Amino acid sequence: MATETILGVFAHVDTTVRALEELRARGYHDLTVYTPIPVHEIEEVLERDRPVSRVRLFTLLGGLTGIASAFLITIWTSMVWGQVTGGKFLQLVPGGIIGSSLPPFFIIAFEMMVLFGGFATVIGMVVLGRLPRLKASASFDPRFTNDRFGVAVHCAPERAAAVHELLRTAGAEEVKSR
Amino acid sequence: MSDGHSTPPTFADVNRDVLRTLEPPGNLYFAWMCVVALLLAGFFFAWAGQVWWGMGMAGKRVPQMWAMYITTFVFWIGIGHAGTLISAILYLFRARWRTSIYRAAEAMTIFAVMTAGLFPLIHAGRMWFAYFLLPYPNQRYLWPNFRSPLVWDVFAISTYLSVSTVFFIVGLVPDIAALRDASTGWRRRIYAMLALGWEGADNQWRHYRRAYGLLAALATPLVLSVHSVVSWDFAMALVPGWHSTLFAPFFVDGAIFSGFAMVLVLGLPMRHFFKLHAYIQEKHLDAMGKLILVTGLVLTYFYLCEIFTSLYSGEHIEKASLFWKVTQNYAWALWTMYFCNCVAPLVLFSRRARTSPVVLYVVSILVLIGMWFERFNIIVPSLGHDFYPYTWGIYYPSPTDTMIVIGSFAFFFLLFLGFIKVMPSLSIVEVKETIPAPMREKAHGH
Amino acid sequence: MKRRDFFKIVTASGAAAAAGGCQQATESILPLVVPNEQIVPGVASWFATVCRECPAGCGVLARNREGRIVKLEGNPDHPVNAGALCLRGQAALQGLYHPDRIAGPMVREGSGGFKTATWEAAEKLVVEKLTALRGAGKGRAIALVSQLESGSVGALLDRWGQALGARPRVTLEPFAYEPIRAANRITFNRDAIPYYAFEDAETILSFGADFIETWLSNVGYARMFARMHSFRDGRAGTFIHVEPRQSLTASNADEWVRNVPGTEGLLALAILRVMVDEGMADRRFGDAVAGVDLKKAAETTGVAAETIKHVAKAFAHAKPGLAIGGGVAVTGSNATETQVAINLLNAAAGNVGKTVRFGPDSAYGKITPHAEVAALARAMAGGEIEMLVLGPGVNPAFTLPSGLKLADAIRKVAFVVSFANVPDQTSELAHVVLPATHWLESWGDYAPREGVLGLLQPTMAPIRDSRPMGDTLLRVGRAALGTEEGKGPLPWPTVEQYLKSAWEPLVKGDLEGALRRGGVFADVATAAVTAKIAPVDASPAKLEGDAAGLALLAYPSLRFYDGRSAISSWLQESPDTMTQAVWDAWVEVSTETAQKLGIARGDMLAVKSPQGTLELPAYVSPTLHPGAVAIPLGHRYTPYQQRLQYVAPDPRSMNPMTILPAATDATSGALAFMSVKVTLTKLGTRRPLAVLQATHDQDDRELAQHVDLRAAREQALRGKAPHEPPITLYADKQYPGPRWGMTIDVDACVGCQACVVACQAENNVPVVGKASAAYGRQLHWLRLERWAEGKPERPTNLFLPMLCQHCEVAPCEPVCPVFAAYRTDEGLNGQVYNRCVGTRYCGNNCPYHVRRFNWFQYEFPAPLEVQLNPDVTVRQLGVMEKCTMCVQRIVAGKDRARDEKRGVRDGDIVTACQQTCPTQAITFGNLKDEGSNATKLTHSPRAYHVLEEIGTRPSVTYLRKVVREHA
Amino acid sequence: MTAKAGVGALGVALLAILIFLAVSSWSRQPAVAKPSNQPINFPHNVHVGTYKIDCQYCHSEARRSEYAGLPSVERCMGCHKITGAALPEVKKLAEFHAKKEPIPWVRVNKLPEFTYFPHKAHIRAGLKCQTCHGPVETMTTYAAQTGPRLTNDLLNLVGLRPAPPPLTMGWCVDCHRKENATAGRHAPLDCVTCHH
Repeated sequence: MATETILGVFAHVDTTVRALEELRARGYHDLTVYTPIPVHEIEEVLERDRPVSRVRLFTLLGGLTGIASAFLITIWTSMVWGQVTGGKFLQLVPGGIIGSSLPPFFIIAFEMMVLFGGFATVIGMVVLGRLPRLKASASFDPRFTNDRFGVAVHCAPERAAAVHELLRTAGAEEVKSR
Repeated sequence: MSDGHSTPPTFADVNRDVLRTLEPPGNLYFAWMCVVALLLAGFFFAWAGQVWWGMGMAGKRVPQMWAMYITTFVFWIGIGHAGTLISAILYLFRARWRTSIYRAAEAMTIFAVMTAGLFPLIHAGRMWFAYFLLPYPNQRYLWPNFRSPLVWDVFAISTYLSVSTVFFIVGLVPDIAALRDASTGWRRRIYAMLALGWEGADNQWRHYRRAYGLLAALATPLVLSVHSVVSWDFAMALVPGWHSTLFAPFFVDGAIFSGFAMVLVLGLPMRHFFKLHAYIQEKHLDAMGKLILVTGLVLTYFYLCEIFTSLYSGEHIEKASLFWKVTQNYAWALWTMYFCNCVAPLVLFSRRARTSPVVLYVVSILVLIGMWFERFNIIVPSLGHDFYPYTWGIYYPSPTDTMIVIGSFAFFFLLFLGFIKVMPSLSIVEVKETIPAPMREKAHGH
Repeated sequence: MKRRDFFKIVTASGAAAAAGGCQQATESILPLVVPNEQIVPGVASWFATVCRECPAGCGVLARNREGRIVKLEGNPDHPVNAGALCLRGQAALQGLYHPDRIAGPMVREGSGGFKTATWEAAEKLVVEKLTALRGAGKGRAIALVSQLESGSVGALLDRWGQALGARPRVTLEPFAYEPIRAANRITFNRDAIPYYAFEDAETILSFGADFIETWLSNVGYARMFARMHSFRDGRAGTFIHVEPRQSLTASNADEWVRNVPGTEGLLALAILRVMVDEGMADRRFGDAVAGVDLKKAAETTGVAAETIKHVAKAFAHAKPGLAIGGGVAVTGSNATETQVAINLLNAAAGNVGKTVRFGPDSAYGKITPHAEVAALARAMAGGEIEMLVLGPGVNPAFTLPSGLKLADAIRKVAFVVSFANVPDQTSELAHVVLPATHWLESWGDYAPREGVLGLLQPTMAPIRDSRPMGDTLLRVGRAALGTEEGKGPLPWPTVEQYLKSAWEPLVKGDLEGALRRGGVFADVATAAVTAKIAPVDASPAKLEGDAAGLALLAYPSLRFYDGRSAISSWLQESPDTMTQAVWDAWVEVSTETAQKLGIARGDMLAVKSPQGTLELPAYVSPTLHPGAVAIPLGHRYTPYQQRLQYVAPDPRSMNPMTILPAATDATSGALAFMSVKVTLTKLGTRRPLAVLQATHDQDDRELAQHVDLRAAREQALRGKAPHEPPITLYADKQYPGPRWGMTIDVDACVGCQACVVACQAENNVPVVGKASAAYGRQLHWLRLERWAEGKPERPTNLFLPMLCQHCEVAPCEPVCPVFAAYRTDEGLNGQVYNRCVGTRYCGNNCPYHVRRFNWFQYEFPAPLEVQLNPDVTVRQLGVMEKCTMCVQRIVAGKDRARDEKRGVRDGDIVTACQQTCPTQAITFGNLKDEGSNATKLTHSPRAYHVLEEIGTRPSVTYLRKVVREHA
Repeated sequence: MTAKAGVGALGVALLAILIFLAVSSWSRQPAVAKPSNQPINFPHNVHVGTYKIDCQYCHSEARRSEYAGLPSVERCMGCHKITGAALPEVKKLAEFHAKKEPIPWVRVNKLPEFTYFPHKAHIRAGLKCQTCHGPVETMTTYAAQTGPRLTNDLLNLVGLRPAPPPLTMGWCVDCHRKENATAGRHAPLDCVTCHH
């Protein structure tokens, strides 16, 4: 069914928060809030019924992959053609590994963990944050990256008037339908 | 706004002031660029000569098979530490004063590491085979030697460069979005692309903050690891004066020390020319000053440890090496270092010094000189008087050496000067976070 | 022939040379038209011949690959050197392939320079001149000068001279040891230089005889010296050396006696006096020393009476001993008397016939006396000589004192023919140059001593348009005489035919065998002689010039002999062991003098004698006698003059001959090198010397170690304490096959540098030039260090050949990021050039600093590149290199063993340095084989490792030097 | 949007593969020169294939030397005085022989200068020449078909061309390892055996 988007532009944090509280109270949950900076008060309102961001999962997996691949490559390469350097070597014999000198490989492992972890984190952010978006969303307004706050409410057309009213009373400088 | 001390700036002011830094530069800027470009040309000329005629063009010899290249390499890696330290560690510690400088510091980090990254290539006798160091599958079944500190370097530095870059870019995204919305024409299109369509929607912020935190958490140990690994290039070797367990913390501290000095060397002029006194305030300078002072004192302590251990070791060769450094051909370099790194920072005990840009600037320059000489003193004199008396010798820098070392600074400044004119050298978002958010009822504000 | 390819590539583009190789130029490979039986491409064939770099006449084996000589080695069958070779012999190849070798005949146009000519044209000129002179009956106006040719070649030259009625041939050798001959005439009534049996002597008392550098036969005597002197199962001979300067030989002495220059004779007599007085010698010798008073002698000679006494004891108690004279001791105005005194010492101690053996007399005895050379010089100056023929290797304008005015004299000669094959100071004065073939390209023979005849055969085709001197002389001789081949006094078409016919009686049909052995060798019985005892004039040598001046000691150079070897860049760059200086001459000044005049090393000094001045950089030496200055002979800037390679040529002469007068030894008429006092003045300018060794002080690091003789004896009896295994966290490497190792006996090493040059020749080690060498960029894989211990003015010198130690726990290996340095399965420390990236980390981390880096793309100017060993890669710029323990020889040795279906035996593989070592100080072998010599030596009580405390566990074991109690 | 990302990722992956191929093939030492015209059109297939002449009859150095060697002109003439004397190519040979000139054969196989490859040891181990030099008995003019160049690698990759003996280090090592494992030989794997 068709939904309408009503955008309220605010100049102040407290007014924005008041609007959000109102909306939630009235049972409007399909909201998009635009802020130039992350604002605690606003987040508090929004985070109440949301799970923690899953980015950290990406990070964990990335890190583990890094460690694993590092140990894999270091140990495997010294197996396939292990040259003896400085009396140290890594050799597979029936009895197991002899002459092993593993400590240096931990350094590689650590670096690879950070590398993979880092990249995974960013990928996580991009994917979960629905980035990159190629064209601006309907309700976006350039001022939101400067000094204005925006609340976009997606609701059924028949309730639009009510939302208009609500946002204005909450203190929106300007309210428009998109 | 000439004086930002009276009334705190509003969000709009922040955007305006930061965007102002991106306005077309003046003649001074272009003059600077010309000097830099000239030096850079010399740098590439010297390098080409060295590749064509051989490493002999540089002043290396037996026993100093390493000299000014590795010195400068370590120097730049060190510089590259302050940025990520400020942006990651101080972020985790919620040190709010970092916000005004961290963007410039991060840029500095990346450019410093890029500069440093040139040196292993410049230094290699056959740089056209440098790719042998990468673990790539090849028909020879040959792999790099993962026991070699140089391979650790390859991993540590490439990781450091990529992670810091990622961190940097992530930090930039919302600001670029702001640029996009403030600019027009082709600039706008480019910024739009870089901004990845950032809108500051709640959903974006939510993952953004989390990711940023995690990156900071990853970067923090990385910062400490990288310079430790670099220090192991020396600590893992036998050379008297290198073979020391002290080196990892010693190098990390030195790196932070020199890093902050460089931040000031770059930050103070920016503050002056871009009139950013509202954002880089005296309390910031003061904090930086304190950090330099502390790291400087720690460094002094390490110097003492170094001397003590080699005296206490009872190792004839260790002692001989130490006495030679302190008294013989290279003594001047050693004492320069002691003065710049141990004595000069002491003035920062006074608050007036810490808040006076001029004093800070002078001290920072001295510290940078001192730290370059620290690396020089670790490498050249130690090698010059090591185990085998037959080959003891003195290293004389050749024109090629000098040109390349100077050129590396040109390379760095070229990148940095370019940066400050295309990207916000102050973080718009984080600066806004530090100033009170706009409220209608002031009573109810923070 | 793939190893040849890099010549093209290297010269084309440095970057793409040894390890680039991505580009592929099509190239052609040429098969032989008619297969040559002797030569299989890729397999070395060996030709025996005789080294003619000096009159010692050592046997040589030339290694021929694809028709070119790539390496020289001593001939093991030759009685003189028994397989060893000195550095000059090793470097002969540089003469053979010298870039400045004369390309073909040259004729001087009027007064101007040379222009190339055809052989016919050039020979025609000579023939015309000869016929003209003979026609005018002026045969005596023809003079023929050659180097010492003791065999059939000499006979041929004489015959040529007689046939044309020329003056008797003059053999020109600056170091002729005439006083020894003269003295032997006087004492033993025998005009000869005997064979000195070092090997049988218990004590050697040498008066200035530098037998490790140049004296008579340096390889042979160094070998024998090692046999008598180096420590073997508890026994070791004693060596006492008398010389005002600490020469290399002196530094090998157990006791070095520093005397006032020119007083050796008196010292010898004083020793004899003591022997007589203390009843250690026959009373009859009393009248010989009637006039000698010990106290006075002690004053004049500057040697303490006690020293004289105990030297006398040591010498007299030896059964038998041996006293020898040479070097500066017997080149003064009193040379003959000195040698007579030395003869008397031998007679008194009963050494004659035991260690002094007449019979196998040295070829030096056949050198034309200096009197005749002087006469010839006068004749030339007087215009009596109208045609002068100079054989190859004679360079009188350089090698004789300028006092003789020889250059001017030669200029007076109307027509000078030179057979030089490399331009030198004398050939520059010639009118016709007919380049003779190098001795490696020629037929010939040489008898270094009675009973030993070495045969020379061409080991390769001439690389330049040069012809054997003999052939040319035969041809022009016949033409001048108007006879044709087969008739007349000069019937032989070529010198080859002549020699083969001359050898027939000697080789008795087995020419092949003789050539393969390298000659015809027989033992000659010792002739009995009786000593005539007569008083000897004990007055010190008379020196011209400023009485207040310093005696000038001009001594033959270990590296260049009389200067004929100075054309070799290898020798220019192999350091003089005592000073460790390369590429330059110097004037050695005593510390006292230096302090007086405020001289530091490298300050330019003007050395002034009545004859003229010489400007040289100073080398301040704490050991030199304060009353003397010393300058090595034979230094000249010649390598690659035409290309001005390696060192900026200095117009100033470096040759002390230019300030020597034409002085002679009164009795024998021999040339006197120690004949003048000089004065020093500081010029204020500097010419820093390229000295490779930073310091001679070990700074208590015990790199070169020594042990007292008594202690060594005890240890030898007790045996070595078992070495506890090193502590390690990790398992040790197992060696499936052999494990190679090396031992170097510091006690046997005499510091002659032969190994250094041998290594350079074997392993394609480039020459870097003076500037680079001075800046620690020399590339020698093997270097010879001199470490001085004890009092600076009379130190104990230890010679330490330092090469890659092939450590078991090598510091260089783990730091290499690409496995270019690694440990091989046979215990070598491998270095893979084509994998090397050039981080130079290994070079820093090697505590011995034996790793060498290619700072530039080093050149091998044509045709020197032909000498490069095809089995060894030529390294590209930017790669690390170092001693490989001659891995190419290891590979070859294993290959040979596999052909014979057996394992590698001890002695199958001999490294280049070991092969050439005259004293056999170096032993290479399999350390897993308990029976191998190397392993046995590693168990010796004297065995130690350099810098053992670092824990690198080297595969190279050194044996401590054994020093005598009184040293 | 995600589809686009997928395409991008695929592109990146392909690019990576190409770069890897380029680098790795460039980093190999080309073992083989490009085919070129020989002064005499020598048909190996006739000599080896038809007349079954043993390789070492002509390349007689192979068993005793580092180099396989080329037959001396003398040896060629040994047969060709009579055999096929009328053939144009053989006439060329006769000319060279008459002029006592060597034949300027164009080199085909070439290992880099820093690689020491002794034919002797491999003949002693009973290796067939074809193992490294390919099916010589079928070649009209012996010139290596393919060297390890990028184009060839790609063609081999997609199976358009059978991979020839690449004469690359990895290939040598493979064989040495195989022989040691299966035939119980002691083929050396030490770097310095070939690189010294």
